[in-house]
Order: sequence, then C-alpha cells, then structure tokens
Amino acid sequence: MTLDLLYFAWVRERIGLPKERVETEAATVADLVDELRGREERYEAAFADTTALKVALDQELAEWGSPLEGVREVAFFPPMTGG
Amino acid sequence: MTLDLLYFAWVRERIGLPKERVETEAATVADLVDELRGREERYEAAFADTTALKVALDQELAEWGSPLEGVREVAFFPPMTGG
Amino acid sequence: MRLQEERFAAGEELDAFTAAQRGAGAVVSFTGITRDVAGSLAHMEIEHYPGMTERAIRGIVDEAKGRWPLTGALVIHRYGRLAPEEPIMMVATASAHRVAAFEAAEFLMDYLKSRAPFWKKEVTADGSDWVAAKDEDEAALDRWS
Amino acid sequence: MRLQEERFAAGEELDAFTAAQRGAGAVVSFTGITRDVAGSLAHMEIEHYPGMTERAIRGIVDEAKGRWPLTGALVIHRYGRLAPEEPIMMVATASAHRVAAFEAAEFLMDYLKSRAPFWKKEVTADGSDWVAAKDEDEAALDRWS
Repeated sequence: MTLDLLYFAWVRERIGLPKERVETEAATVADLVDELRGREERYEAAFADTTALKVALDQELAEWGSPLEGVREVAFFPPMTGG
Repeated sequence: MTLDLLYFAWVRERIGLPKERVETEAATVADLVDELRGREERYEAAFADTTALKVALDQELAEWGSPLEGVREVAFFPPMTGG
Repeated sequence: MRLQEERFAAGEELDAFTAAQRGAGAVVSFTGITRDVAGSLAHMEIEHYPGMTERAIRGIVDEAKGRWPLTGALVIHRYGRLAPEEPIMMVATASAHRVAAFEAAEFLMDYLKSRAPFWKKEVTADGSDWVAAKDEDEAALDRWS
Repeated sequence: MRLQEERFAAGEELDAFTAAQRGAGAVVSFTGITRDVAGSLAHMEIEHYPGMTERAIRGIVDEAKGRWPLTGALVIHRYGRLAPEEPIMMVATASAHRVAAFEAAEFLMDYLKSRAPFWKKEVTADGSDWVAAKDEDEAALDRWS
C-alpha cells in the first residue's frame, strides 16, 4: 500500500522533511511507526516517545492501534497548541 | 430623623414620584415600610409585596430588618435588570 | 467604567481596550444588545440610580480584579432611551491566560445583571413593560460564592 | 471560518459579525494575542496542517452550533510569522442569551487549543522553542464531555 506521510512541528524538524511517500504492508499505525523507527536514527529520534505524539489518518485524529487499511494520508505531530 | 426616600422603576411609577423627604422615627426598614403603607393607597400598592422589592441604604443593598440609625438615603426598587 | 446615554461602538472600544493592555494573551468581550423578540419593540428605556450605579460597578470590577490576575477590565453601560439592535452595554477583560479572562467577564456580567441598579423597560406599540428579573440570573451568582 | 497569514483587526471583525446577527442579545468575543512573556520574543511562528485545519475547525463550529442556540459563530486563526502583541486568532459567538454565548465561546476555544492542528514556535534572540501543550488544556475538554 502507498501512503503519504506528513510530519509537523518538531517531528518534521527531527525527521528533516515535511512529507514523503512510502510503500508499506503495516497493518496499524503502531506497525508503521516500528517500521519507520528501524530505518534511520532521525526516525528513531522523532518516534522515541510516542506518548508525546499524535497521529491523524486522512485528516482525522486516530490511535496507535488504528488500522491503516484504506488510508491514504498519515500525519504525525506533537499535541496541538492552537488558540 | 430626616430621610431621603428614592423610588425606581415600577415602585416610582406606583407611588408617582421619584424622591421625597420624610420625617420618621422608624427603627428599621420594615418599620418605615409599615409607616409608608399606612399613608395612602399608592404606597400600599407599591409595597403590597415586599418580597418583590429590594432596598438600599445610602446606596448599599440592605435587608428589611436593617436599622435606619445614621442613614440618610433609602431607596426602594424591584430586582435589578442590568447587563 | 463608563455610564452614558450615547451609543458606543463595541469594536472601537475593544480595540482601544486591547491596545492599552500589557502582557495580556487573552481578551474577552461581551456586548449586550437590545433584542427585538417579537418584532414589535419600539424602544427600550433604561433607568438607573445615579451614584449607587457607579459605586456598585466599581465594587464589582474591584472584586473581579481581586479574584483574577487581570491586566485590565472595562465596563460601559448605557441608560436612557435605546433603539432595537443597539448595544446596551459591554464588558471586556484581559489576562495572561484565557480561563481568567473568560471567568472574570462572566463574573462581571452575572453581577451587573443582578447587583447594579439598572431597570429595563420595553416599549412596544401595545404599551410598556418593566423587564422582570429572572430567577436564573439570581441563581447565577451562586457560582461565585 | 477564516485561516489567514495577514493580521486582522478584532474590533472591525466584531462589529461586522455583530451587524450580521439577527435576534442576538449577547455577543461574546475572544482574542488571543502573542504575549511577550520575558520581554524577549522576536516573533512567533505558527505551523498548521492545511486541509485538516479547515476540517477540524468546521467540525468544532458545527458541534458548538448543535449544542447551543447560536445566531452565529466566527473563527479566525492566523498562521505563519507573527510579531509580539499581534492578534493570533479570535472567536465570536452570538445568541439570544448570555450563558449560551459565553459557553459556546469557551467551548470553541478549548477545542481550538487542543484539537485544531496548529503548532506555535516562539523565536527569541537565544533560539527557538515549540510551545508545549499544557495538561490543563487537555483537561479543559472534560467539561464538555
């Protein structure tokens, strides 16, 4: 499956890019994160503490256990600080 | 003792004047109201239901049992509707 | 604190108030408007108790400043004759943080409603009626005691 | 709902919003301002997630309109680079009665804080830092559940 990954705020800064396209067979968000962590140290740095991170699937907030089936866009970011 | 009495909103309308000066020996607000009630029907009409009224002594909200000693100005009015 | 017969522009007042704040991250405003409920309001008359009104508002504002860390608070209230859809009054509060600004504005409104000596009369084609105080407005004060 | 880089004037927005309401007796506004806490803020940068931001704000506004009888609701949020003491965002709500207008404005703010995809970075002479989300902001949502 092809996924667009988006990174925001310090996740984007640690990984060093705002967006990338990946091929993956990961079933859940957690599986995808494990896969990314194994890639390079900058991913390991970004995903070291997932309790400090949030994830959105196709622009809706989701959970680490959420399935990726049918999803096109996955975004990782720290807790929002709007307002 | 000389008191300035002030009336507002429908209390003023029922009594038919905004302000008057009275001589009284009433010890409390309740005594004063009893005295006024005995005067004329328009006072009886204004003070018929004192639970619907508020009183201020020298521009501070007070109670029906509050003493009048040292007071100069007594105001009667319905519950406020500011804001 | 201002007590006036003339109409005021809430936006201008908000901008002037905001510009005067130092270190405020949050500004809350409330504007009360003469509402033409039945489509029949000719005008509204607001009576007040000169002297006590100023004293009561000052007391309420001082109490708010004691309870919340405000950089400033504004109260404008009109009296006299108001047309439908005109601003009756406004409050504005400013603080470093939003919760203080919101709570202080609500506190000011709750107390101005029930403890500042204003009385509203609605005049329609059919006659006029004093606006009755609502039990819920008196009950709203319990939140702050 | 507006998402923009340009500065806006809260007073003008408030007046335009108020003028567009029918039957509103109460208008509440909140303005968030870039606060220069230590006297050292050079500027603030606000990043957002285009697409999701609009969707999230629309969802929050719709939820507010479902919960309270509002005659209208406004959200303006900026992104990009902001100087100190500039307006970051504002919300305005209008209703027949004050409690609905206040609660809806607080609801909008609580959700915009923690559920709209914005991230603030403070840039000072010493470097830059992402603003950390506060536990109390997340806890504030409990009030509405």
